Amino acid sequence: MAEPILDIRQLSKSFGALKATDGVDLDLVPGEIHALIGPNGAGKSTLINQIAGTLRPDTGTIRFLGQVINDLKVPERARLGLGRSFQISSLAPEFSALRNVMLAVQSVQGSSFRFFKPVMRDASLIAPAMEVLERVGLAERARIPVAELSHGERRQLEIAIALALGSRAFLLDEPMAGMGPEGSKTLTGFLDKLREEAPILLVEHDMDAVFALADRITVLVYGRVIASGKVEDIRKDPEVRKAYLGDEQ
Amino acid sequence: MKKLLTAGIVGLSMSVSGLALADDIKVGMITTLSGGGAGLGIDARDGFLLALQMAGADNIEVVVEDDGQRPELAVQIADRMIQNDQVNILTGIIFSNLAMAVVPSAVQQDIIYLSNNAGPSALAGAQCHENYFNVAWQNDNLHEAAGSYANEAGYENVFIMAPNYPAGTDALTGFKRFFDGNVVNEIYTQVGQSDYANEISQIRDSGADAVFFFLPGGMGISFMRQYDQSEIDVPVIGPGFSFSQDILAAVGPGALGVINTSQWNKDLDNEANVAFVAAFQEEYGRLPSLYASQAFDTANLIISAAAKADIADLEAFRAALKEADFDSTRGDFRFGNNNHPIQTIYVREVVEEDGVLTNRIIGTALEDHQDAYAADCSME
Amino acid sequence: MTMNRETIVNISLALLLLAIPLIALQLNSPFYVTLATRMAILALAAVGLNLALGLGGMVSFGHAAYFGVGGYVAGILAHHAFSGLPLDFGLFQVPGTNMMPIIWVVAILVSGLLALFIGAISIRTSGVYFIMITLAFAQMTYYFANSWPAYGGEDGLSIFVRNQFPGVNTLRPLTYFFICYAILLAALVLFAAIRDSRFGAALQAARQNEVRVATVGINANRIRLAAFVISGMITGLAGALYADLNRFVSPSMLSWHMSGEFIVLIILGGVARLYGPVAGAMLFVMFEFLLGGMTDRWQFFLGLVLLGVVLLARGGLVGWLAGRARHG
Amino acid sequence: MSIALLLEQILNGLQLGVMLFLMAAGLTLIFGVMGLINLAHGSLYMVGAFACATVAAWTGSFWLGLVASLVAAAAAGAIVEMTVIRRLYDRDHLDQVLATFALILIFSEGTRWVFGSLPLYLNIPDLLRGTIPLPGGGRYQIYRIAIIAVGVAVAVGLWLLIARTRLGMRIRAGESDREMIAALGIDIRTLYTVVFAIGAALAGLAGAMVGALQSVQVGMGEPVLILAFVVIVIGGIGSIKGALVGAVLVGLIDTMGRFLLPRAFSVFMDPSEASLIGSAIASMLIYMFMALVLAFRPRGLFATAK
Repeated sequence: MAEPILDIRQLSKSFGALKATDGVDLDLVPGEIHALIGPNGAGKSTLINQIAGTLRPDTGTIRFLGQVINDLKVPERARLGLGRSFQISSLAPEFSALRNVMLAVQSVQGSSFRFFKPVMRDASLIAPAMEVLERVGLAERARIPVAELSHGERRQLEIAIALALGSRAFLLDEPMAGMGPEGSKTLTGFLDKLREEAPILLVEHDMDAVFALADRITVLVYGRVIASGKVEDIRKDPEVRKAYLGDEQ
Repeated sequence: MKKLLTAGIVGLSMSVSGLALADDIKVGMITTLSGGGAGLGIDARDGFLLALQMAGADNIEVVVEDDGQRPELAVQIADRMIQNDQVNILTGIIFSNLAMAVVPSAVQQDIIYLSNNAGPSALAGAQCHENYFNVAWQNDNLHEAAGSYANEAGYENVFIMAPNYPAGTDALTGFKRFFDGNVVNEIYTQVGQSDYANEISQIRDSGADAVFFFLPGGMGISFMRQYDQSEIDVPVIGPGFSFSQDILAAVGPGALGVINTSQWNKDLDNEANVAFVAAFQEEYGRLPSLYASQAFDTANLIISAAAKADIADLEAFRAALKEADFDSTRGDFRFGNNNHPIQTIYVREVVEEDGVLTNRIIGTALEDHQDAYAADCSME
Repeated sequence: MTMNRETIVNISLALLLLAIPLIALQLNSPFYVTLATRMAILALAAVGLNLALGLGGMVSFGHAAYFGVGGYVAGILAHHAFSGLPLDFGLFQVPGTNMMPIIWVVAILVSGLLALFIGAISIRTSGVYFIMITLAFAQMTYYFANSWPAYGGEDGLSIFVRNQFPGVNTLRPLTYFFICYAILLAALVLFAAIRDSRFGAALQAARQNEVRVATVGINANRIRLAAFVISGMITGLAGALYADLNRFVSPSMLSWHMSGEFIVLIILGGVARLYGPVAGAMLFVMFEFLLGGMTDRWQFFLGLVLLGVVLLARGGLVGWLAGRARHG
Repeated sequence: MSIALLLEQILNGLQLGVMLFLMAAGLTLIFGVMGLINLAHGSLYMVGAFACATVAAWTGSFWLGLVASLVAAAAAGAIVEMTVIRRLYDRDHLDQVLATFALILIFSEGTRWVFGSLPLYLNIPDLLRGTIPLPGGGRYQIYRIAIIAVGVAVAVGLWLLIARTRLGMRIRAGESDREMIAALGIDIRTLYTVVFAIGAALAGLAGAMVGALQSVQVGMGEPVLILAFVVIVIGGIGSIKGALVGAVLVGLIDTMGRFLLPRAFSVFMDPSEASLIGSAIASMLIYMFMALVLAFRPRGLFATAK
């Protein structure tokens, strides 16, 4: 197996008496989609938040591209190449799709303290942003304010932003949520190609999508990893069936 | 053309009234008619207009505006009166901070400013100006008189207190300039403060044999009421304006017997004053205050100068003003080199007459008193 | 660039403001020149606030602090120029000056430093806390100016003769209007440039969605602090001009009513709109002058109008004239 | 400095603190339950004072005036809530600030219209006139002690109301989750009006009690309002306990600062200078304290979880 891009060891986080993350080991290698599944309240979002940097773990290490990133803040992790999309769509609603992506491009260029050049006449921002929008199939909707985009389009846009950030790994939190079957299908096809750009840690409830896309699956219950491995192994794992897939037999 | 026409009309009215000699005089009166200090401004306005009415001076036109006790508003009004209404004379301002905002730039623009109340030390000394006349006092005058009275009364340990602003420091400096005894504590309160529990506790503990305070307007009323409620028997001395007619009713019985200093009182026995007090009561149905008397004098000063000189000839008009050839309600009145009054300051006591609290003169504090800043003024 | 509706509204407003004093002189009522100057200066102060409040979503209820400090810089430097005594900082001494350009630079620097200090503490908070903290800091400067014995305390400080600008006579009301008007236009150009720049993009994005800004790797608080400082600087410059207009500074320039008025100007004109502050200041000063001339109770009616604007007519005058704002 | 003086000053600080608590409790309750920032709270203080002064002048009874202050302020609060405030709950803070700023203008000018510009004066009731001796030889005004007692009673009453009653249960539910209490079938509109009226009544009570010490005039609520905001920011917005602790701290720090700073400075300065500079710094002291608290605890001493 290739060297992991993201490597998590013995990560734990408690809220009072509740162990939301309990000694989790997890890694992400180039070219794969690694799905993180589990029932509601299993601690998936808590785990993603610790990786992205919005929550601090109590113990354990998070290594990204070989570097321990426990002490880095969200913007710093983002600049290292950790791209994230949110469970609840998180974009600048008054801006167009294009300007949302341009913000990411501008951050990559490390140049937010420029006060005079108008961004809408700045080819060094617009060109890369349009290129990314084309790749996610949003080029035609580039000038539409986010508030007027459909749910699926916003998901695509979030991924476009992550792409524009030049992310070396993606953390996708329920990208299929709230999408119709048509949208899910398009997005599945898109994610399938995206893994070649950078590996994806995918949190998803849509099991069809998970089984169609994932190379590996990790199952989280009450903050603990109860199983982890190839898709077929997980499908067969009796403990997973019992705890999660609701197989009572 | 318009100017000519006006002159013609004035010429006509001159022969009728026998008063007006020349151009009409336009007076802008900026005074405080709303907010905590409104009582002072209302008395000033009424006293001023009463004098014009009594003299039948219809060659003097007055525009009155409320400054709301806000300096920036006073400045705007002054600009408007100078630029739009083209007034020749400004007057009316009650509070020193508003005067400091308006007066220096107004007198630079060849406007005559006659102060009927505020007398900040800055304008009496090095910054005195030939276009600025103070018909009331220099702010320190009454405090100096209070210091002198405290000596006479035999007080050795006095607790002194004023708000933390220039007129407040001037007040305490003025008191100390004449007081020979020991100041046990000197306190500066906040401007606009309404609760004096803190200071009253310190007075109770100080062992002083008198308290001198300068707290103008509502501050003084609040202090005196709270002081009365706190049942301390240390006697209080204040400047006359803390016990003037307009606020005595609000202070209530706590004011009875308080000694204060003033250059005027309604029982001063001179012809001008007797006529003024009677006319004021007749016209407005209340006793006149210090502020009314000062504004009344101010208006009479303008009338006296207008009878001698044309406002268009500024130099002559200034000279006429400086002569102060009018009958003051204070009796003797003349200007010093810095255009501030040289006058006698009396000691008054708050008494009850016919169920109304008022003041009675019980002695003289300082005779023919001139302010301490006159020497710094380069005018002759 | 094609002219959209907002551009037309903006140009009309700019021309209207320019026309007021010119017409006033024709009618021989020079006071209207002073009135128009007041409009320009208040608009400038509100342009400053609009940067923080409109673009950055930082509801500062304490911008009077920068306005007043700018005013005091003008007052104090002029005071020392007049008296001939230098300002004594113990270790070194600085002479006073009555040259406007120097005064402006100092006013901008000093108010910027104050904004840096206040902003550094306040920006850590958000929502109501931010409103209250900026208010409380402004109150602190108010009480400081009020009770510090040097420079007049509550009495304020007079500038005996208006400060000077090389080559022109600032004592002429029209000349001074042109100076203020030119600075206002310059500030509007700066505002537009910042709004359309990368910095402006990050600032506006931080207002819309703070999490998003962090996730793309931008430190929102640093952007905000920078915007807050620039905002304070512009308002501080306006304060220096205001002091010279009135030839007087006092703690009332620092009062919370002043801070409230700046917010009112922006809302009346239109939040985050380039010419919102200009429209707001023109409306406000006109309202004050016309209604104030008719009734002493004008503030009562101002209250009713404000309430109506907030409850019914969001978007202000520019919003009403030019329709909803657009972001490219 | 004697013990008696120190004791008197502590009582002065407590009295100021208690008065601020009456204001701050309403503000923080309204913010906690409705998420609304109400600048017009000072106007309700003024309404209470004017109602008390007017009724006391008519009837000659301070006590009837006190009742009138509660009724008038609560009624004014309820009316304002139903006509204006209700439309602001879903708005951002900017709109709330502006609309309630407009209400201040309307209240202040309206009151001036009706009552004129001159202040009214309200006398302390005979029952509470005079002073009582303190240990160490000092004396203290009975009326001020009564104010402290009322403040303590209100604090206890509020605690009982919130901890023990159905209304309190609803208030607590409203604080944590507006949707939940709607789901519980509570009429949220009425609840909000009641909470607003309670806050207003407390402000009116404070205004009436202080009116008898000072004077009753337009604009009297504004300095108190700003102090009350400092109090709730220090205490943590939304927390009644925070309001109490913050109010007492602010009252004591302000009183002690004014009293002790000039004395402290006079150790190494001319007494006149010391008094000037001491009182200048004392006037900023609580704002410095607030900045200090916020530098370490950006959400105040008793921040609510939200």
